[in-house]
Amino acid sequence: MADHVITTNLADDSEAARILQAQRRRHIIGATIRYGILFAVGLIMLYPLIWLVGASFKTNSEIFAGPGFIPDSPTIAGYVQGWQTSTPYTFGRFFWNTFLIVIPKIIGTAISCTAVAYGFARFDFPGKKILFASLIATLLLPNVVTRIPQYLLFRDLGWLDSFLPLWVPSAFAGDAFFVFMLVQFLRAIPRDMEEAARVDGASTWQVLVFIVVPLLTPALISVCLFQFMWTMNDFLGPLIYISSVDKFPVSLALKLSIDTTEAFEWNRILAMSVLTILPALTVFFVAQKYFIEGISAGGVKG
Amino acid sequence: MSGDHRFLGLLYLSPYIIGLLVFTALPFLASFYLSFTDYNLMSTPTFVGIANYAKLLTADRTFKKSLSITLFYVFTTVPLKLAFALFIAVILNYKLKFINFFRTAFYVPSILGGSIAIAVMWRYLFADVGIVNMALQGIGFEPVNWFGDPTNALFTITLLRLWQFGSAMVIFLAALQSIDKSLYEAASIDGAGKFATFWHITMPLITPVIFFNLIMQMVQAFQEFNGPYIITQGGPLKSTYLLPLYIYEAAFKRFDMGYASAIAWVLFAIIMVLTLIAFWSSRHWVYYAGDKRS
Amino acid sequence: MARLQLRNLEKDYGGFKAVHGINLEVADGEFMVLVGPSGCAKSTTLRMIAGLERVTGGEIRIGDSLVNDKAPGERGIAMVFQNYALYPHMKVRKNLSFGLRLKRRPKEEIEQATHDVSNILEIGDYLERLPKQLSGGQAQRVAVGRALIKKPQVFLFDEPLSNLDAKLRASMRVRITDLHKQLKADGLQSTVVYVTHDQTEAMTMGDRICVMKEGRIMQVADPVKLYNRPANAFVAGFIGSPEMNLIDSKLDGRSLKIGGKVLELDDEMLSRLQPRGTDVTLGVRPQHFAVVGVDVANALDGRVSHVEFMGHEVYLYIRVEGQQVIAVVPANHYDRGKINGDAIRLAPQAGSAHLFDRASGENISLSNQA
Amino acid sequence: MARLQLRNLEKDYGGFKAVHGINLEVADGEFMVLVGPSGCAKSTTLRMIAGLERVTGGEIRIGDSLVNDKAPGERGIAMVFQNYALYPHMKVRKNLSFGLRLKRRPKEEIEQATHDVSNILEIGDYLERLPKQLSGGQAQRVAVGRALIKKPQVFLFDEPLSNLDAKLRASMRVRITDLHKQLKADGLQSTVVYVTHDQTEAMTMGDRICVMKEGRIMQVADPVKLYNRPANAFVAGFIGSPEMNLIDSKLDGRSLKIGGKVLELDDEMLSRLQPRGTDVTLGVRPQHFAVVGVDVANALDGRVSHVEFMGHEVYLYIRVEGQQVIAVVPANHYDRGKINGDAIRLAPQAGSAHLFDRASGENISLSNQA
Amino acid sequence: SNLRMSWWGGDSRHKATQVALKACGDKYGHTIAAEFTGWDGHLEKVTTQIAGGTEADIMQINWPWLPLFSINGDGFADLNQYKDIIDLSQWTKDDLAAGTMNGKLNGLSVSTTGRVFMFNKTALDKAGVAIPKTWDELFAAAKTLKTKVGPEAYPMNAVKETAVLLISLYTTQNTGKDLVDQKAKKVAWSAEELAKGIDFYGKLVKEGVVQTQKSVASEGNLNLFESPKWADGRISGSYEWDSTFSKYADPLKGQKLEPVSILKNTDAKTEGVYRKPSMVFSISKRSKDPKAAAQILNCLLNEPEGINAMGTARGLPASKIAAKTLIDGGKIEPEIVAANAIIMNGTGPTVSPLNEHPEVRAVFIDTLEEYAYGQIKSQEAAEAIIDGVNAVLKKF
Ligand SMILES: Nc1ncnc2c1ncn2[C@@H]1O[C@H](COP(=O)(O)OP(=O)(O)OP(=O)(O)O)[C@@H](O)[C@H]1O
Ligand SMILES: Nc1ncnc2c1ncn2[C@@H]1O[C@H](COP(=O)(O)OP(=O)(O)OP(=O)(O)O)[C@@H](O)[C@H]1O
Ligand SMILES: [Mg+2]
Ligand SMILES: [Mg+2]
Repeated sequence: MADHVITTNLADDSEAARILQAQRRRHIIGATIRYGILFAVGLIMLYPLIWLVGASFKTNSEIFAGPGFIPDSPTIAGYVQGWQTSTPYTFGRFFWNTFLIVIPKIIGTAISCTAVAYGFARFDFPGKKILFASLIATLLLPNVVTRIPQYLLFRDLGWLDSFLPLWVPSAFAGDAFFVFMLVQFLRAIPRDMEEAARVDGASTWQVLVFIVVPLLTPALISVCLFQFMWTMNDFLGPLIYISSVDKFPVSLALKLSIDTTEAFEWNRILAMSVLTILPALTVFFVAQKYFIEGISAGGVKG
Repeated sequence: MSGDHRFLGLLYLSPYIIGLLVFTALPFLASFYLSFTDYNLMSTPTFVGIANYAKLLTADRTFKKSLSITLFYVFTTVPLKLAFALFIAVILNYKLKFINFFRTAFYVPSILGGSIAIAVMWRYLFADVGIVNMALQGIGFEPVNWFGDPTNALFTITLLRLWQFGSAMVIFLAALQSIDKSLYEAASIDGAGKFATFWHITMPLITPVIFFNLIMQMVQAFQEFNGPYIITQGGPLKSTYLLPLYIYEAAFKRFDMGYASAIAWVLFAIIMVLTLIAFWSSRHWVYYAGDKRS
Repeated sequence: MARLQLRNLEKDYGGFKAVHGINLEVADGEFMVLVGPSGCAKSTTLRMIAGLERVTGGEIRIGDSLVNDKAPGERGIAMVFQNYALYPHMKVRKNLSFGLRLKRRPKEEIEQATHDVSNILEIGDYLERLPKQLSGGQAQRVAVGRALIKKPQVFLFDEPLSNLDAKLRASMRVRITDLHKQLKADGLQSTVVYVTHDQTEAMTMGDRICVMKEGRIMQVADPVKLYNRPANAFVAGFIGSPEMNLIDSKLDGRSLKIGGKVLELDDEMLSRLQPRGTDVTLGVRPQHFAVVGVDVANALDGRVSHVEFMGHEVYLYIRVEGQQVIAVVPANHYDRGKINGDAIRLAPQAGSAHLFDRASGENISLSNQA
Repeated sequence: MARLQLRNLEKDYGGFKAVHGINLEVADGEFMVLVGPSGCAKSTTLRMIAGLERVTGGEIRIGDSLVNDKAPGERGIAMVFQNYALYPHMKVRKNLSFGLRLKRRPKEEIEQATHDVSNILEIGDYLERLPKQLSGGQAQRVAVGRALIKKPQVFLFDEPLSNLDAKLRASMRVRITDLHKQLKADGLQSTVVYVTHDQTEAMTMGDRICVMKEGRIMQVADPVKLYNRPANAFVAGFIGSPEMNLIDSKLDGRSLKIGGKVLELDDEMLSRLQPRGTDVTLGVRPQHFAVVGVDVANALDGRVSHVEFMGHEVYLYIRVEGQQVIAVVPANHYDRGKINGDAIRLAPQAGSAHLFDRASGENISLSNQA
Repeated sequence: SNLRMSWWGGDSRHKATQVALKACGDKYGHTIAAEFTGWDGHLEKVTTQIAGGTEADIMQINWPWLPLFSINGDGFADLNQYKDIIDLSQWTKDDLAAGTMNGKLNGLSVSTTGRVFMFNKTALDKAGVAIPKTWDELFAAAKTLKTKVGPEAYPMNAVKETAVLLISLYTTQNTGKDLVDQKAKKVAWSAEELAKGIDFYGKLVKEGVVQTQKSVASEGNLNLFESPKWADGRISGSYEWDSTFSKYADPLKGQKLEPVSILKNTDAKTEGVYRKPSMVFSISKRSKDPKAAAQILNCLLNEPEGINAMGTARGLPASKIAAKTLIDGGKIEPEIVAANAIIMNGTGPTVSPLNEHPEVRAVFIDTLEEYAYGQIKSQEAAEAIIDGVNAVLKKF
């Protein structure tokens, strides 16, 4: 072996060692600053959540007595009373109703938005630009003013006091945001796999089901999560379209007893808020890997 | 796919097209029509031509004030939020331990954002004896009158939005991670420091997502409703009276749906124009990598 | 029957004409390589055959049936993509059998086929892996397997080796041609259209090579003929490494003027020459230059500008009358350090030079041999 | 002074030791190529020199000053990246001048420098283009220009040609070495460290070549020596194309046993042999096999399994005693169709064979020449 | 037949009303679907339903909404048509008038409510302050509190609506007139009169009787009953709806809250009590079976099944028989009875529902806020309010 043994001189060696040490120190300081910022910001971010959970175990009078989140005398009264509700139904019923809305809505959204995004991203056809523009335009108009006309529409369809108005439009790719998002994702995915499947004998529909959907899974998880959270939180829609209490979803049930001219029990409301957020949080924690990767993978490449 | 029939794509769009025709187009056009009417919700709308718009643009002082507040809000909140989201994303882009924890922590507020409990809590955080003021006093500042002072109140709403920077951050993070590391290395060999690298390399390369986030955040900010509605009720002195709140009150407090529609369409036009300007200007500042095939 | 025919095939990308009515016939069992510089529409042509790109003019026939309007899956073709395009969410086994499963073949048949193919390609050990767990070469074989399992009438390959490193590329090259021969020997249909821009692949793999340029076919021939008797300057320059020296010259009766130099044409050359005009291009492969002493007449003087040592041979970059010329000489004949900048004298080997018409690029020194 | 010295340089990637204390000295103005298989730490070494990777042990000196702790921008180096790493959002002009602008040099100076560099590299026409509007070769030249404009003491290249197609690679190779010579002639500092895994580049470009393997240096020598006198089996196999045939054999006094065959060693070989044990590897370059008739003694019998036509030469893949052997023979001697599957007899050329100790890999047939 | 009834409210109201509906439904053989929500969004819901013609048969309507939905009296069924079913004699003429729009009885007052003063007796006692009976005593109480307890002690609370009503009260006391002159469709007060009222509010602030708007707002727009300052007695008095008495009493925890008759000065022309139906029950004009709805309405308000089930979920009932039944049955806390008595016995001009028209309120509150923030003088404020209110009134 051809070696180049250069006799190393000791002074140089110690100089190099000193430099190494200094580098290590700088490295540690930099890391400390970064972690410091992150933890501080992280705490600020999470504080409200922590407070919310803590406060839901407080008594009513304590909730507004100080900014801390540890209850002096913890109570689960909020949960017990909240669960019972003032209606003939327990909160469980309202959760059930929510799922009756959320499940078809999510499924419908996932299916329709995927198909539509596929259509936009992978095909050329006359009128594509205009249709895409209409998609964006629907994002821009404040929906306060379309509420009444929409109500009249659903009245004429005979859908009032049913869950239909709450999920059917979404099942027809009514949530432009998701379509837009999925189109962006699809644009970032190379088409070769789909072409390979076409050559393998798949119809475009089979390509969508067997190839595109699996590839889109992370993005679809994000879509479902968003839709899930938004639907859980949506209050005005159910308020207007649902009249019968037995059909209330949780978002509405949460506000059921808040009459601003009357005292109401915050710990009960907070307790139920916690329960309401819980499914979304659970889903998020379980799916967070896919969720964030999903967004990352698709990125928004121009 | 390119080998297929010209109209096959429309087949996949059919859910959207049906939905558009059945559920979206009618209410959309109806509201446009209503903006030319006098409609109090009880009686049938009567056509009044451009009267609503005329009044709106000439005689309505509240509209002017609300519009200027809205513009101010949008033009402060959006850049702040984008900057903050970007800042944190840049930090998270370093190889870090607990990265999942941080990403989750920073993302959680975006999930909770819609909950009323949060709005209620916000009122509490920024109260005169709230935790924010306590913290300020703790580090030697005067407490701030957040909700009572017209110059501050809007800021609390801005902060509520900033707090929900997570979704924008995640998108930035994705973009940052897709930047070719060798560009940073090339820059460091060219003698660029951290700041120069960020300014000359990172920023230009993520302009597409800055642009995307800009549009999305702008659209959202222009439609900000919950914050002022729940937290400040538009006050004090209408300093948080954003246009969506005004539209809402015109429609459901004053039962002037025609007028509300007119405001909404003016707002629509403004967002549209700004979006178009953004799209147009993007040619000059957004760098698209652009793929070769169509 | 798995003959493939392209008749006046055209492709118009909304205004931009990528393929200008090409005609090509690939015989049953033939290994046809499409080669040409980037952007010459190799992929476009292949994708039209596959049905991935709409045909805007002409016909494609596979085994005599017109397939212009058939879906890709119904054409009896299989395709291997440049980056393999394996389905990332399916294990190798599923990747292989996807096509058969789509056709709802019986389970046993699918298993048998998977087994057979993985035996042939020696990928049996990876059947339960995901594509991302494969190395480049393994992934490449799976991609071939996915095509093979369908027993297609025509195989299409789009630069399947270009993502591999040089060593692997060399060994995969051998594997694919061996596989083709083996299939043929087994009596299986195996008409192949193979796209590459690498002329080494083209030369070593193809039964015939179709050289394309800007959406047109320049020559279709077997490798030896293509190498020895290029139809035009383009093909001559494209095939061979280092590329053929193309030297601007003037034809003047029996002699060739190159700058100030004059080269007498020998009888052999004159016998095959069919001159069109005086502006011609002399084509001599680098390997066909001999370095000669001053005593040899009819040679070109130049100056070495650059030398590349390649182990067993040396590339000499020489400036002759303002034009760059390359000569390849055995390494043991030359002393690297010395020659750089030196004067040198080159003589084209008899019988191996070509003359091309400058305007059309056509080889005007072929005719008599045809 | 732009000598570059690495002393006991180490790199530890949190537990995984990528570089095991290497020592290397690159003289002022020298063109040093680092070559080796993927993962052998070529890039890591280069990046430590550049300051992009923290040094975890040992020293780096550029022009005698210790630079371990200096920022990349302060080391007086310039680097050309594998994918060029051109700033995609800046026009070529800005790409070139970015470093100077950061240093707030006067406008005229920047313009002059840009002008000079674009003249040298002939990229003046593209100054107003974005990188994505450049072809591979153009982009490559811009990347070099960006390095050049800084007048660095040391140039670093990390596989700058690997993204180019074969033709372009060949011409860029020439361009870069010419440029290096020109700069040297102009009296400019131009010490170069050039990383590649392509042995053709290594052979043709380097004044000296440093062959690496798994974070260690295997041999540092000039190309001719490396090719003709590889220090070990690794270097022998790595350098040369197609690679040297390494045939397992047993040394038995004056003869070599290969499977059932026996090969007598000639005197020349015996004179340089310094045997260590009986397990040896016979190394013969494909070009150094002669195809001989049955009458020739001392040759190996085999069967051709595959033939590749390469234009002026043919690669024969031959199975000899269960081992794969490649021989390269001139194309005009062989008829392609016939030979496949045929028996063949190969004789190593006298004086060109090597013997390596099987255990250590060391070349045991060099010693007397040293 | 099948009917629907909609209302908003809190838990106790939801429970009580459902029981009452069941009882009354059983009695008349109707089934009544209950549609109830919290306060938030209820107006939108009803509005949307009315715009869509899908409102419930029986609706709980906020009194100020009457002119919004039915300025001509044709927004709801005219209950006069069902006087053989509903015993209208249980209501006072005032109550019926309050529910009448354009001569049509659009809603039946469910309960009468009004603003009363309430003081935290415990807190005032501690400072040695007697419960004020006049404005002057209120000012004096403020002075004493400041010295005895500290600068953070206030004997009264006035923000937003409460401030408006305090000013209205003072001005009504001075002029003997309500803000709205319903006949003339304009403001009854002159600018000077209103300005005086506003100055009075200014004085309340300046002398530390009430907190500044700015400092109230800084607390985060909390309701008074959520405020720690109220709970611990630093704010020891307010001017609130009598029906909400318990809500303010509850957080005090052992301290005694006392309803107090209207404060006034000796030269007041009237007590100026602000009295109104808290809410009305209306029947949809589109009801398929308005007679059945009327039966249920009468049952809820006038018949023992409804009365006993409903209890005081909507305050002390306006229906005489209901009030009597409950008081006799001891179902009402004495403080609420006392507070209500103050309202019922007080004197004052009839209050127009237009006082609480959202736009009228908005103009008043917004302009007052500008005054409170020192942006305009009281005279300007008064003029602005009068102009603004007149502009709204013109539409009716
Ligand atoms: N979808 C398209 N729309 C418009 N032009 C296209 C499209 N696809 C390809 N082209 C153009 O058609 C020509 C042929 O492209 P093609 O991809 O077939 O070339 P290629 O020979 O495969 O090149 P490469 O070796 O780079 O793969 C090119 O000029 C290309 O720019
Ligand atoms: N950041 C890192 N962390 C851990 N290991 C690393 C890192 N970077 C490189 N390595 C490892 O160090 C070794 C040397 O890598 P390096 O990139 O220097 O090889 P190379 O010779 O440049 O290979 P190639 O020819 O593929 O570019 C490899 O085994 C690699 O896996
Ligand atoms: Mg191609
Ligand atoms: Mg490398």
